[in-house]
Order: sequence, then structure tokens, then C-alpha cells
Amino acid sequence: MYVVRPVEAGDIAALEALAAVTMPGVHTLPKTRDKIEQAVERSIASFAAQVDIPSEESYLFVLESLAERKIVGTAAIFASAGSNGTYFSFRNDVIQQVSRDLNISHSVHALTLCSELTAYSQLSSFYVEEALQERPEAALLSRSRLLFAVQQPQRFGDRFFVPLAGVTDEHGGSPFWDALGRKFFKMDFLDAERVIGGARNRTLIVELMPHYPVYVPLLPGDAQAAMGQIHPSGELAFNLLTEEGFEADEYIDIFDGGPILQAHKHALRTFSSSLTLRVRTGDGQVPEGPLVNYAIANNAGPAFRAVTIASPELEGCEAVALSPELQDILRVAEGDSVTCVRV
Amino acid sequence: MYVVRPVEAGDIAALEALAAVTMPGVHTLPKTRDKIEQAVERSIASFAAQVDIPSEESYLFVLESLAERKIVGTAAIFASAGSNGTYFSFRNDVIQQVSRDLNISHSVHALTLCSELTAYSQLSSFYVEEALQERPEAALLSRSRLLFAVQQPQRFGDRFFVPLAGVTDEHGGSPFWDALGRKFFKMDFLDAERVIGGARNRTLIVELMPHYPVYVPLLPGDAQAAMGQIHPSGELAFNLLTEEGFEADEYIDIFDGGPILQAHKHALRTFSSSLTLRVRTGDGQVPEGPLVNYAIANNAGPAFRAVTIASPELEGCEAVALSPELQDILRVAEGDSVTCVRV
Amino acid sequence: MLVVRAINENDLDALYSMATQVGTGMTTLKPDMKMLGDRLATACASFAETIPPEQRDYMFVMEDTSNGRIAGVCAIKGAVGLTEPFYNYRIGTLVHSSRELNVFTKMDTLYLSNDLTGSSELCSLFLHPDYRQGYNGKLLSKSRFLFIAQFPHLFTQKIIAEMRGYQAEDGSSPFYEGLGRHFFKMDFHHVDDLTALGKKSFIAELMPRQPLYIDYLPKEAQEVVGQVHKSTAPARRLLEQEGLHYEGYVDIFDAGPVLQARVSELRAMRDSELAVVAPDTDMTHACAPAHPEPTLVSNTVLKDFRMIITQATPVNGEIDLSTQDLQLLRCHMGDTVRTLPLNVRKNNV
Amino acid sequence: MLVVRAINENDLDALYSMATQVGTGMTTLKPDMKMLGDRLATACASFAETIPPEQRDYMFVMEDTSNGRIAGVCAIKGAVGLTEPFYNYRIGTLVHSSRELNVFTKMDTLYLSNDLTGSSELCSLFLHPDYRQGYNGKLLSKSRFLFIAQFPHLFTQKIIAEMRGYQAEDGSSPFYEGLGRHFFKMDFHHVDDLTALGKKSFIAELMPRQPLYIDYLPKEAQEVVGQVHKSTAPARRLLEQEGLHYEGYVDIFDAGPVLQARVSELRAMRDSELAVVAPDTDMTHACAPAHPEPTLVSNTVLKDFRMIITQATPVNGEIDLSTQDLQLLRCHMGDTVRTLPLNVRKNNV
Repeated sequence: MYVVRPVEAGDIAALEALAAVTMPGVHTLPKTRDKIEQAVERSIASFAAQVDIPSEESYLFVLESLAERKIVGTAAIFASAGSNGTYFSFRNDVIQQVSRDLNISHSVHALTLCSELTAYSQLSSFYVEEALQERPEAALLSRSRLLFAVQQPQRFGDRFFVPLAGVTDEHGGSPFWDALGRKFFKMDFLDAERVIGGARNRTLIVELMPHYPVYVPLLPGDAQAAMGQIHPSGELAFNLLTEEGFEADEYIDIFDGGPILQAHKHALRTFSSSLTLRVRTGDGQVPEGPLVNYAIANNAGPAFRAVTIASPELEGCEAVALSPELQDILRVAEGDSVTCVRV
Repeated sequence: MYVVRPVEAGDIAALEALAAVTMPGVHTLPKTRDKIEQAVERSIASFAAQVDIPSEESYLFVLESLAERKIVGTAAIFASAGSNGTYFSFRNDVIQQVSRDLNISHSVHALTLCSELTAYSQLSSFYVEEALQERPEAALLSRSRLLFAVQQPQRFGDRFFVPLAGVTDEHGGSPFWDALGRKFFKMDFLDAERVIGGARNRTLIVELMPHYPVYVPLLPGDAQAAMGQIHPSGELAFNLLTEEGFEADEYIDIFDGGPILQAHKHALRTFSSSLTLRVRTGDGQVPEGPLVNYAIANNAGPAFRAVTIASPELEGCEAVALSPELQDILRVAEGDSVTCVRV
Repeated sequence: MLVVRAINENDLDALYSMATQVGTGMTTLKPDMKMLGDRLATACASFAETIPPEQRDYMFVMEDTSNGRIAGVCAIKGAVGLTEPFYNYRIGTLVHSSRELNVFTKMDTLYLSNDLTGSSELCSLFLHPDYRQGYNGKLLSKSRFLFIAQFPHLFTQKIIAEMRGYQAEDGSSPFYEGLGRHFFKMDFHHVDDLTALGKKSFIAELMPRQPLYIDYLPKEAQEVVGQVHKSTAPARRLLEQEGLHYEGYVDIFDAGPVLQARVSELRAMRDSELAVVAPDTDMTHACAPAHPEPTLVSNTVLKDFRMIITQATPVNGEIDLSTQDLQLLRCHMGDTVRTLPLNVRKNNV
Repeated sequence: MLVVRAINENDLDALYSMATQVGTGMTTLKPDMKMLGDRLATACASFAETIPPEQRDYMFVMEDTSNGRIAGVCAIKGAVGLTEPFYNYRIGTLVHSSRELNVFTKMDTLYLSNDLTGSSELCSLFLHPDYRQGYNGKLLSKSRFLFIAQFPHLFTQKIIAEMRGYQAEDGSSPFYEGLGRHFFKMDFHHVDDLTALGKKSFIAELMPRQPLYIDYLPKEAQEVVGQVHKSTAPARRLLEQEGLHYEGYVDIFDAGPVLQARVSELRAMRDSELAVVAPDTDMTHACAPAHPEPTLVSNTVLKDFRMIITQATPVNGEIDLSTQDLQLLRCHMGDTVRTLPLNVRKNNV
């Protein structure tokens, strides 16, 4: 059995061990003990805080294997991407060029530095152990952040985005960076990421990055090919998020050209089709008929818990049957309400 | 009793009479007999056409008073706004300005000429007689276009927009135009609208309008005040559309600065909460309990019909009770399916 | 003998016959009787001052008086870009710097501009191959500066000259391949033919309008910005000696440089002098330089402006011209002429 | 007697005392011992050529040798914008035209640019009020051109001079009120004080970066683009006579014009001459002009460059300077000096 819950102070050592094995990348967990401690403290404070307007809160969830008492995954959500500045990205623009004499018109693809994602809530730090990647727990972990947002909308923006790492070569070089960022930063991709700490909301971005649109046809072929392409390590996240309703066409990362998935909450399945149901105690029998996987979360704020169950279709039902064991894990009792969504 | 239906050739004279009384404006009905005939023919052809990809189709609906046998309203929807070119609008952009030395950052509002609405479907030509503006039939008329789109999604884009006329003074002058378009077109607002025929997809827009962002703080106060403001005649449409889920913040008209409401279909109530129910024959009795207004449409393509009824809550029901008279009007029989949405 | 003179109504046939020999290099002198006739009419109206200065097109022909042939042609357009937009790329500089990272990046940037709108343009220079010798080319090209020095009030704006841009051995343009090609999807020669019709505005309509860092272009395209076609290098040097400069404007199509000058900085404005035609005296003879340099001389009549090269040198405001020279200029003793040393004096500093 | 000379280590106190009298108009000469000391050190290193040309700051003082007072100061910066971005607005032209509507609109446009990066700058001109008479102002300002003419290899780029922009009677700047104000939300004097610290890059950081049509600005702001402050008009005329021109670059803050020139187009480059100091002879006397004009004369020594005004006139490569002049220049008979007529010769055309 696996459960998703907010990170706790006791998880720090486990996260440190996890950070050592996760791939080097910019949108994953912090790497050093100090940074991990900070992230955990910030998350605990965020869950505990009274929030009216989303600000600097950052919520970190872990996926725990109850059998092994072991942390096997992480996922985070920032209340507001630009709480420490302005979150910069490239917007995919289409510029119309029309020639009356030649009676032709072209659409030209251009990248414009923009700050539109600043007030969005940002999903990040998604990681699950290899062995679980094909299982519903991966989806549960990714979606728990949104279940929490459904329950506590005042803590988040109306829109969400997720930057996914772009493609790099075996030496850590990025063809997109080489064609663009390098010309302005005068340094290697990994050096730039180190110097900026993976952030996209620093003053030096305004100072160095181009203010005029970048015409895509002028980029070298390998840089164009890298636009919107994900690093292989991000495929699972990409698939889970596009199923959820996230769209990938509008923004890309200013450094490596990786895709930035985004959506209005109305377009997300967790928001549009989650159900609030009463808990009733199941009889422990496997129900008849076809079963589907659901993510079920309690509505307990800082004591948030979510699990997956296989259940008959819940649409149109008033209650969901949970075994006493699951009720324990979710910290709910008969009659309590839980939030359910198919995974 | 009122019904919404596709326009027919026999409506031309009535539409001509109607056009004479509607206010002069750019997003309403065509004014001349010729233009009206063209619009009607185009609509009839569009309803009749087999469509795989939205293109030049334009669907014109009328609201008919069955008692008076009279047309009392119109509403249209274009399959693709830019089917004859590129639909231009101003996008509301926010440009970040950061000064490290002064440790301040500003957000500056700028208007950028863009063509993002080109592939959207466009609602237009909404008009209902004064006497009906407070009644559910007004909402029925506006929404019928979307009910049709719910039934025939292949005929429309994934996103919709509606330009609403902006504010003008008593002489037909537009403060927004005077601050912007006039500098490039060198003519009065109404002259420009006449010359361009209300269109926003003409080559001359690229030729004359500014290609660089317009910094809003540099516009005169009255032009700034006019941005996103609707002409009083558009208030009803504005209210109906924002209730529907349209949002007004992202785009404005390049000529008069009027708001352009837009939404992804997922965000529209007609799409997210319309129900497909079976028809059953009602007993003619007023049902018990609280009643709410529903728009009910058949699913008959070119023979589309929609009416409003007062009914108990239909959510969770399998069927809707309709009197034989209503079934006649809707051209449905018991067991047929209809599309229902609260208005 | 060669004289450069204002074109007139009788020159059309000779002009056409020369246009047939120009080849594809020059867009403004095509063997098209209608086009040439229109242009000639405009030129005649220009010298007659019956059209406003900005519409004028002062066209000059070099006539071989020995056989009546037209040996060359050149022109000055009163103003460019007033009926159809005149586009260039202007090269500017943008600096991106971050003290935090200690990065300071200076980048050249292309701006699509109409800055040269209203400038007068030196254009349509063509010398028949039979006459490409001696000082003929200089006479033909520089005669225009003498005209400007004589009638500076007709030229209130900048003077510009567009130079043909660099082309590779195979006739392709690295700048076009690196930039325009991506926005046209036509090959260079097709676009070249289109521009030959004299309409370049469509290029601008399809070119990127937002400023572009030159660094985005391939190396080969970057290298030829502001470089002239091999065959144009001598013409460029000649204009630079007369006071024109490359100031960072280039053709949007092949990145050939635009040379430009304020009227007041032209050598002809500083160094040309008026002189009265008078017979040589002992005194002037004594003061004349030992090694006379060839001198451009013109009359001072707008409608029938005529220029020659002479070996006579003006001394103290007088010049002794031969009878032949006077005939070519249609001048007489006592008339005032304008003189300019053909070659640039070396600075004595 | 007044001499303009390269500043040296002993001038700090006198420089400070003069800086206290400059007032708020000049941003680069503040009575700050540390700042002035640093600047002096840079200037000394510049004349000693111990720092690279682009870091140099050639500072000159006008010394009253009768009392040892410093009467004025001026400078030439080797290059601007190489450590901190140097911003201007450049005025360009964009044409919007539609044949269908028969509309042709030519609009002036402001481009935020770093185009002048690397230019040498004439700056820090200040003449003590006690000395504002006769030719003193001209001597002080023009001495820099003589220096450039003597050492042109030190100045490979453009020469520029920023002119103070127009201000209304109440000291406000219509350009700032019409543009910068909307992006700063600070009043003019507060921003003025900030720029007085010599850091203007923050202005650019907050100013609109995309090109702006001047037509968007209020009429009063449009009218003062490129206009100088009333008190700066004479300085502008003086620089224009020396060959600098307004080429459409203005200050991003008050729209004051930047005057600029290529080194080669400076009057001093054309008209200054070397002359050997030699006693007057009958011959030179005979050839001398009847009404001698004041002449700028300098020695030719970089480290101790010195300039004066004299009534002597160079004739045929020789000049007869008085003993006093020679003392001021630290020159002797037989030395070579550089001369330049103080005033511009009227064109004889």
C-alpha cells in the first residue's frame, strides 16, 4: 500500500538519499542537505499557514510505501511561480507577414520573452522510483497536488504550469542553449544553470536575455528540433500531465527550450471531474462489475492523505466504500467527505 | 412561445427591417439587402454543408416569436474567424522592467498586434428586441450557437471569441481610435470602419497598424479608459457571455479598444454542463418544487431548434418532460435525445 | 569628345539602344520603351522645374560628340520612398550586461527601417563597355556632384547611393540565404527578378520586422553585411572619395551597403569653385600649378547642364578654356563656370 | 595669461575648489575628493599612456598663470559604454502605407540603442564665471579638437558630445514628463539626482525597450526632442562649427541631442597645420594676412600638452610666437607646434 502525504521533518534523510540517485536536472529536488531542509521547512510552514492569496508557499508531497516505510517519490507545487520575482519563459508566437503584391501570406514562428506565467501556480520536483512508474501510484502522486488544490483553491492560482527538462546531449550540452542563451550569457549550459540555480525569475534574465522576438526559422536545425522536446526522464510526467489536461504548445523554457505545460484549472480533469463523496465502510468483498482506479484524498489540510483504490464507477454515487484499513490510512471515518478522481 | 432556428430564405425581408432599427455598429447584422441576402445564403449553405475542418462557414440563427410569427432577434457564429485572412486584435501584454540598482520592478501594460484569434470560432451579430432583453429568451438565443457547437464540434474551433463594440461619443468618435488608429489611418473612426467593412482580417491592417507594442501608459487618459469598455448596447451580450464563462481580459479590438471575450470550450458552461437527455411526454401539469430555466435544443443539424422551458433540476435525470406542443416546436418525439443547459 | 549633359526629349532612341546592353545588374534601366519614355519625361520636367523637387529625377547622358552616340548614363533622384516605402536594414548596437555574472555582451542588431525616406539618390550609373577607359568613368559619376554643388538648394536632404551587395562565385547571396530565404521560400534569382521590377517593398512586408541580432545569422551571412559586390568595389571607393560614407545602412535583400552624405560634407561642396572664362594672361600663367591636374568643368545652366573634363586649371577665379571645351559646354568668354579638381587632393597634414 | 594644459597630480586641490562652484548642472564634476582623485589618477595615467586607449580620460585644465588658479576644465573620454551600457534614443523613420486606402504615413520612431558604445566623448566642460569673457570659452572647448588633430590615432571611433536637453522655466523636462515619468513614478529632480551619480543604465532598464512612435508622446514632449537647454545653445553652435552634427541620437532622459562626428570630418583635422616656431622674416611678414585672426596653438607633446590663443599667424609652415607664448607652451624656437584658426573660415563659395 502506498500513500501520498505532505513531507515531514523526519523525511529529510530519506530525501537526501533520494536526491543522490535522481538525475541531474533543474526542475527536480534540491540536491544538498541544506537546501532540502529549507524546502521541507518551507513546505511544513506552507501547509500550516492561513492563506488568502497565493504567495511564497511551496507544498512538497511524498509518496510513501507503507509496507517498506520508505519514501519512493516526491512532487511539489508552488503557490505562485513568480513570488520571488518574475517567472520568464518564451511564448510561442505566430507573426503574420502579408504581401499584397505577391498575394501571399506567411505565418512566422517567433519566441517572445514573456512573464505571463508569473502568477501561475507551478508544479515541480516530480519523481517516482523506477519500479513504480507504470503503476497508478505514479498518477496518484502527480495528481495529489491538484486534489489538494481542488480542496484549497484559495492557496493557488487559476492557472497551473509545469516546466519539463529539455533535451541535452551526453555532455550536458543543450542545442537550444547553444543557439540562444549562450550568445548572451557567454557560458556553457550547465554553468549557466548552476549560476542561476535553475531559477527563471532572476533580474539577470532581464539583463541578458533578448528583448526582441527570436525568429525560429533563423535558429539552427538542432535548436529548432529541441524546442518543446522533453528530456527522456520527463516522459512519465509529460504523459501524466497531458492526460490530466495540460497543454504543451504555448510556452517553452528560455534556457533549454523544454516544454512548459500549462492549463487553466477548468481544463484539468482533477478540477472538472473530481467528486466529493461520503465515506462508507466497505464489506471487504471485491465489488462486482468492472473496476477502475481512483485517487481518493481526505480533506484534512496539513494532514492531507491520498491513496488509490480500484472501485466500480463512482459517477452518480453519493458515497465511496473504503475498507477500515484505508480509512485509517486516509484518517477518515464513515460519513466524512473525500475527494475522488479517476486516475 | 419563442424558438431559435437557423435563418431561412424567407427571413430576408424581416432581417432587412430589423437592420434598419439596430444601432450602427460593426459587429451587428449586415445593413444592406445585398449583404443580408449573402449572409442568409451563406448560413443556409453552411448548415447544409458536410464539414470536417472549420473553414468559411457562418451560421446565422434567428429568434422567432411563434405567437406573432415575427423575428425578434439574431445571433451568428463563424466557424473560423480568419478564414478570409488573419484576424487581428491587440493582446494585453505585461512587460517586466527591472532595475537592479534601484531594486524596483515595474509591470508595464502594452498592447501587441497579434493574430492569435485567427483559428478561433467567432460569435457575432447578437441582437434581441428591447422588450425581450430581460427574459430567458435572450440567453437562449446567445447560447443556442454554443448548443449547436456542442452537438457539432467538428464544425468549430476549440476556442471561441466575441468582439463587443467599444465606447464611442455622441458623434461616433472613438477616443481609443483617436489615440491610435487615427495616427496611422489618417481618418475618422467611422470612415475607417466603413472603408474596412468592420473586418479585422484585411491586408491593410498589417500595412497600417503598428507592429511594435503600444505602451498603454503613453496613451491619453480617455483612450486608456476606453480600453476594454463596452458600448452600452453591448451590455446584455457581455453579461450573458461572462456568465457563460467567457473572459474579457486578454484581447481588445484594434480599432475601438472594445473588449474581446474569449474562452476555451472547456471553460464554457454550455460545454461543461450541458446534458443529453431523452424526451418524455410531460403531463402538462406544472411540476412540483423549485423550477429553473433550461435551454433545450434538438440535435437535428440544419433543422436545429431550441426553446426555453422552466423545469425542475435536470442534473442526474435521464429524461426531460416536454409537452407535445414543445415536442412539435423542437421537432422531436418521445425517446429522441435533446441537449439541455441551464440558462 | 565626351560631354555629360542633362538628358532631353531627343535621347529616347539612343537611351533605349543603350538599355539593351546594360544586362541584368541594373534594376532601373531596363530596355522597355514605355518605362524609359516615362522616365525621360520625368527627367525633362525635372530640368525644366515643372514638377516639385521631391518628384524629380535628374538624368544625365554622356554623349560622344564625334558620333552622336550615348556612351553612358547616370541620374540623381530627388527623393526616394515618398510614393512607395523605401526600406533598409540599419545596423545598431545593443549591449546586454550583468554585473552579477560579470558578463558584457555587445551585439550588432538589424533594424528594418525607412530612415532614408526623402533622401536624394545617386543611381542608374552605366557606362558602355566601349568607353570604359581613361577618366570616362570618373567624369560620368562625379559630374553629379558638380551638379549638386551648383544647385544645392535642390538637395536639402541626405544624398545616398545603394551599392550592390556581395555575391558568391555562383551568383548566390550569402545574406539572402541566411535571412531572406527563410521568409520567402523562393530562390535568390527569382527574388532578384522581382526586385528588378523596382518594387522592393514586398521584401520588407515578408521580412522580419522586429529587430534581429546579427549573431542569429550564419557566419557566412554575418561576414557579408555591408560588403559590396566584387565588381562594385571601384564605384564604392570613388563615392567615398567624394565624401559619402557607409553609416550602417544595408540593403534588406543582399546586405549591400548604402553610402550616404549630408550635402555639405561632399567634397564638391567644399572644393568646387566658380570661375569666369577668360584668356590666359602672364600673371595667371605664372601662378598656375606646374603639373596641372584634370578638372571637371560645368556650365551653370540648370536646363542644359553640361560637364566636361579639361586640362585647364582655374587660377584666381579665372579659367582659360579651349574653343572646343566652350562648345561642349555651350559657354562663351566671360561666362561663369563651376570647376572641381577631378581627383581628390591628398591631405597635406 | 591663460593656458589650457593636460591635468597633473598637483591639480587636485584646485580642481576640488573649482568643483564646489560648478552647481548641479554637471553630473561628472562633483565636489567629492575621492571621485575627483580617482578621476585625476585616470587622467594622469591617460596622458602617460599607461592604461589602454579605451579606458583613458584626457582631462585638461585652463590655468591662469598670473595667479595659479584653475579657471576651467574640460575632458575627452577615450570610450563610453564599455563598462556600463551607454544608452540613447535614436530617432528613426517608419512608413506605414496602404495603396488600397491611399494612405502614406511617415512616422518618427524612438529606438532605445547602445549604438554609440565605444565612442570618444567630449565632456566635463566648465569655465569659472570669473573667466567667462573674450575667447576664453572658445579656447577651452576647442583646445580638445587640437589635441585630437595632433593625436588622431588615439581616437579611432566617433567623437560625441551629449548636450543638456530642453527644460521649461520651472526646471521640468517636457520629454521626461511625457515619457520617462510614466515608467518611473518619480519626479524629474529625483531622477536627475540619481543620474547625477553618473549611472544612467537604470533609466534604460525601466524605459520602454520596444520602439516607440514619437507621435504617441504629448505635443510638448514631441517638440523638444533634440532641443538643447537654453543655456547650452552657444556650446552646441560651437561644436557644430567644429564639425559635429546632430544625427538623431538623444538622451533617454531629457531628449537633449547628442552631437557626433567621425574624427576625419572635424574641422581641426582638415584645417589645423603643423608649423615650426621661427622668427618673423620680411617674406613671411609680406605674405601674412592683413587682418590676423586669433589662432589656437599647441605643443605636440602628449604628456604635457599645452594650448594657447595667439595673434600670430602661421605662414608657409612657420610661425613667430612671442617669448611669453613659448613659455606657456614650454616650446622653443625650432620646435614644431600645431595651429588652428580659432574661428571657422567662411566658405568662399
